[in-house]
Amino acid sequence: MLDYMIYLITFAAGSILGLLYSYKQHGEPFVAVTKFNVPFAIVSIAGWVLGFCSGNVILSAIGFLLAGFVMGERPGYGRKETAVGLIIAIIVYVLLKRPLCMM
Amino acid sequence: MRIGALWNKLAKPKNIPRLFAFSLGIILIIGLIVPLALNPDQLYVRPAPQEQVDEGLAIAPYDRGGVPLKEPGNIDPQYPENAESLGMITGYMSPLAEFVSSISPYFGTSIYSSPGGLIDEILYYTRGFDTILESSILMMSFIIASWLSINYTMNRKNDEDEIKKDVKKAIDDSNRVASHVKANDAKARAKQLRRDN
Amino acid sequence: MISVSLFFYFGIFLAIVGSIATAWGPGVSDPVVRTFNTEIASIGVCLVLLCYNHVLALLTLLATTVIITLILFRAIIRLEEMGADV
Amino acid sequence: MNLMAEILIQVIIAFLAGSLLLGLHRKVMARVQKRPGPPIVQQLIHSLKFFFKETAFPKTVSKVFYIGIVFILALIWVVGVIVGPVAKDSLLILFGVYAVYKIVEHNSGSSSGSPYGKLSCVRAVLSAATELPLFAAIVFVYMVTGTMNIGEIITYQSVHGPLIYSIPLAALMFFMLILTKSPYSPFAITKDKVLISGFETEHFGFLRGFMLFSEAIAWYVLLWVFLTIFFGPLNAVGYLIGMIVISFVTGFINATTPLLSPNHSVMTQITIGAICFAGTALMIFTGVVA
Amino acid sequence: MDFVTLGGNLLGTIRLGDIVLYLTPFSLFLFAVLLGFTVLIGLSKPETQVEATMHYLNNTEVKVGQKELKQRRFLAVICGIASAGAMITGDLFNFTLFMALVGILNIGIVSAVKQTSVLDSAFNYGLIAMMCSLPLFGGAAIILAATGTLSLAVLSQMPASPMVVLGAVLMLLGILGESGVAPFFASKAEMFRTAGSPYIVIIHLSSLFIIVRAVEILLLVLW
Amino acid sequence: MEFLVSIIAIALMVIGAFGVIFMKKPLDKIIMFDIMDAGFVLVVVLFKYLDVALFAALAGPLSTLVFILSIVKIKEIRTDKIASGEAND
Amino acid sequence: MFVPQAFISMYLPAIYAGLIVGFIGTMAIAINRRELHILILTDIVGLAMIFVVSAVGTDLAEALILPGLVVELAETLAISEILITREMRKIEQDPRANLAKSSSIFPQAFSLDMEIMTTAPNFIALVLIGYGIFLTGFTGGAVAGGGIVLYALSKKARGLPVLMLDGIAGVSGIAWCLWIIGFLLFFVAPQYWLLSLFLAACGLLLKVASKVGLIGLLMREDIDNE
Repeated sequence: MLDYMIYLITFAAGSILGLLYSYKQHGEPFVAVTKFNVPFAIVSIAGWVLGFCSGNVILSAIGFLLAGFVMGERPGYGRKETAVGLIIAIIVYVLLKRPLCMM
Repeated sequence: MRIGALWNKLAKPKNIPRLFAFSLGIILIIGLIVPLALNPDQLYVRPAPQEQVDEGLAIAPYDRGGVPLKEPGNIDPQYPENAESLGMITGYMSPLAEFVSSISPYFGTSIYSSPGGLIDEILYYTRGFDTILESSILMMSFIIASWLSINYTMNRKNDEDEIKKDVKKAIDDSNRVASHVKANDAKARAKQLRRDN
Repeated sequence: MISVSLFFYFGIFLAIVGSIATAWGPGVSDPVVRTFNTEIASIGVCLVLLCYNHVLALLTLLATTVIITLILFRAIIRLEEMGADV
Repeated sequence: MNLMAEILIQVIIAFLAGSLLLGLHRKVMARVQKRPGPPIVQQLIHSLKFFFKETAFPKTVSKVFYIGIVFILALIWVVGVIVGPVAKDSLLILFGVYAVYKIVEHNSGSSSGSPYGKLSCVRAVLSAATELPLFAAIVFVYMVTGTMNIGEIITYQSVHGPLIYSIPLAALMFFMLILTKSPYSPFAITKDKVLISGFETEHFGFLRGFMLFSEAIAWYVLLWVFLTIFFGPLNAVGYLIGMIVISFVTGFINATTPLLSPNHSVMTQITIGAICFAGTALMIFTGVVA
Repeated sequence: MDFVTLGGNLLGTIRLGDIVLYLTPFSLFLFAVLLGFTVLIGLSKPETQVEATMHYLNNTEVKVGQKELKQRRFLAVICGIASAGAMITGDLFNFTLFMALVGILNIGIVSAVKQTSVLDSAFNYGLIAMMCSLPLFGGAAIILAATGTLSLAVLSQMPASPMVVLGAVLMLLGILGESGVAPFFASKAEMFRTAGSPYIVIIHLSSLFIIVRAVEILLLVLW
Repeated sequence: MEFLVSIIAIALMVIGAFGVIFMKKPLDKIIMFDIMDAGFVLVVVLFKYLDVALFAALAGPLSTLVFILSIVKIKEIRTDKIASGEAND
Repeated sequence: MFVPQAFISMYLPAIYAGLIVGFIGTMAIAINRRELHILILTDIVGLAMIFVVSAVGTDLAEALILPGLVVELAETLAISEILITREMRKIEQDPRANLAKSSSIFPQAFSLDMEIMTTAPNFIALVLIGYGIFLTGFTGGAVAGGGIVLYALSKKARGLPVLMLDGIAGVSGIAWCLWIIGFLLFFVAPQYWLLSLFLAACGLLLKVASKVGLIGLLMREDIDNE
């Protein structure tokens, strides 16, 4: 169970960091952002893929930290990036799992 | 009727005992159609009614055999291994009870229920914990009732007539005190006057 | 020999009659009458206990019936005296 | 791994996961109502934040209970974690834990002396009715599986398939309980906004922190028990998906339904419980359930 | 079913003649919680209850005499001990007696208050508690007649007959009434609208725990 | 002999019971209650429990006393109420 | 040992009678609106309980009835007292609406000259108390308590004797302790069973009798002459 606790802690820490960071960046009142932020999307994809598919506690923990960082941004930011990251991670997970099952 | 109105009726405390009584009555009536029969394999079995009286035994309906203080009587508890001196009380009779049993054969109940005897065995020994609870129930409800009556329902300090009487007495008292004070005043003044002169 | 079952069934009869009288008898809107009618049922129960040879229970029932009646009458009197409508 | 470490880890997991799920719940409700809503991590930050706030004690409180009850609340759900995820012991003990939780809800309302807390306390008594569907659900689980031990229920399910297929109405009853315990639920009469925050109104500072802490654990444990006894042996991902789905569903229901008046809420739960009870009993005795 | 499937391993027994108290993890948990609460009740002071005044903005304090609070504390502590006992008892009739004791104490705790709505509810609850003697004792007696025993350890090994089911249903109704859950909730809820929260909590605590324990007992009897 | 006494006892109890139910005046009811009690004592004697009969015989007057006291008091309260004009019946 | 045939054949009529009496009582409660009447009718429900319990027809059944009776008595006392309190509180909070001219919150004295009140009670009370002491236990307590009630009723003194009540409460508390000690002694040291038997029996007698006697003191306020 220890690994799950580590994942949860890193994810929460990442979210908090992301929140702090995005408040520092954007001080204005709520706006629904339509722009797609590419660097954050890359971070998100990297995070979710690492988190789901690495199979290593430390790598997964880092992955969840990154994923949490994007997902935890203040409302209106980081939604699309998270969605893209999550979808790609699931696809990668399924692709990786299939051969494993066959073996 | 709309179900909401029905639910609102259930929220009034006054209707609850009646609702409870109604549902209890329904279950009791359902009980009439359930096949009921006494299981003959019971604990603490007693002989058929009037059998012992007709035999003319001195301690009529409660004779379960056994010699006082020597041989345990014939009773049948759930866990005999938990009761070491089982049946000894069944055979025991206090001196007073011995005396009564020697003068008349018709006082079996009283003889047997004076300390010792079958029912005492059950009440104090094999099922003693029940009796603790029952006497506590009695004690608690008497505590409640007597507390209420001493402090409220019988408390004459709240009674109007009594208060009126008290007020009257208090007025009288204060009048008397006032007159005393006045008299003392007059006396003191007289003394003062005398000294001045 | 006396017939135990005669008194047994009579006791049951008396208990049922007494309870019906308590519930719907004539003049039961007066609490005093209602309390009186419970006595009939309790005599019926006494007979049944006698037939079962529960003699000590019978003694206790006799004593408690008197005391319960006393308590109920006390409540009735106090409430009437107060003029409370319950 | 030794037992103490296991308990500690499970409690931390329960707290973090519960907080995040509650945050998700809040977010879902906000999105349904076309609001942006706070970030998901907000619930967790809140609970942590309260531990560092200044604590004030109202003048009217009954000191021992006012403070003690909060610790009892936290303790009782830690026991819940121990009995549930850690030891997989008897379901009846979890039932007892839930009963104590109701008591705590009641007493933290009344021990503050505030009129709002008092009202919440009275409503907590009313809502003791939610115990009954829970009891019925547990009894049906017992009737089908023949055991009260959570571990044995899991093994039963791994052989016979998840219980949700055989006694769906019992699962519905249990789900009602979860719905009742979720924030802003139509049945959450103790936390009606008429009563400010219900029984928590007068609890400030670290006391409120403990309350939020145990609420998160409670949410986690309830979801865990529901998933475990009705959905059979699951792995971590299964639990994760299940919990997120249930949080979504309850959030959606809560966002779209109004709060019921206290006695209607109680009677609705009882009525649904009774219908489910009768239905499941019928299913069992007519042999639909093997 | 026996104790082990329901409450966990049997940790020990206390033998008092025919009445044997059983300790399982389940009953011990309930017992310990009740005793803990009882200790807290004995130690704690009551809160000052504040009530909002109708039509005005100020609050009024509900005053309760010191003597009355002492009485309440006494009854509450006894109630805690009684319900703790009900958690570990292993005898059907003994359990019903514990319930009767808890019922009368619940009424007693609120009997001296001034609010008439509270007294009204206490009286109505008292009526139910009195009627409960029929389903509780009667149900136990019917089970006794059908099986010939009152000990839960023996009862749990016996198959259920329709008569036992009738007795169990009667007992269930008695338990529902005595502990005031729905649909009989209204009789008890109003009783909590008074000051003295430490003493009042035991009313709720005892009734909830008795339900929890009753579930176990009914399962033992029926299966 | 025993059969005869049984019949007498039952007759007394029946008369007493229906008397208590159907008599109008409270004092008549008390008398009828005593008749019923007498029948009951007879049954107890028939069952040969003399000590119980002794107690039943003592409890009879006791309850009669309670009845009389309360009925007199209630009557007084009711007449008072009618005299002061607040009760119409 | 098995239950005799007589009891087995008596079981069905007895339990049916119990169910019917209970049904009548509960239905009467269900259709009645006035609370005092419901209180009186619960007595009938209690009688039904005695039927059902006694139908088992063993010594155990009798041992279960005995305390059940006392419990009924106790609950009736407490609940009637609460009813009176409630009505008094109602009047107290709104005197104009409820209290009419000829009514009074507190019991008033009334004049009644009964020969029997001066002569009979002392004798009957003496016999009852003596017999109760001989019986001991629950039954003895109830019997002796009846005697004390009668004695207290016949005394001509008004005003609640709080000191005496306190004394009685103290006596019954001590008696309860005696009973507990006796009970524990039975299990801890069975060789002293005679001592513990007497402790238990006499403790219970004192307890029940003193508590029941208290009713007499309360009653004296209500139905007694000046």
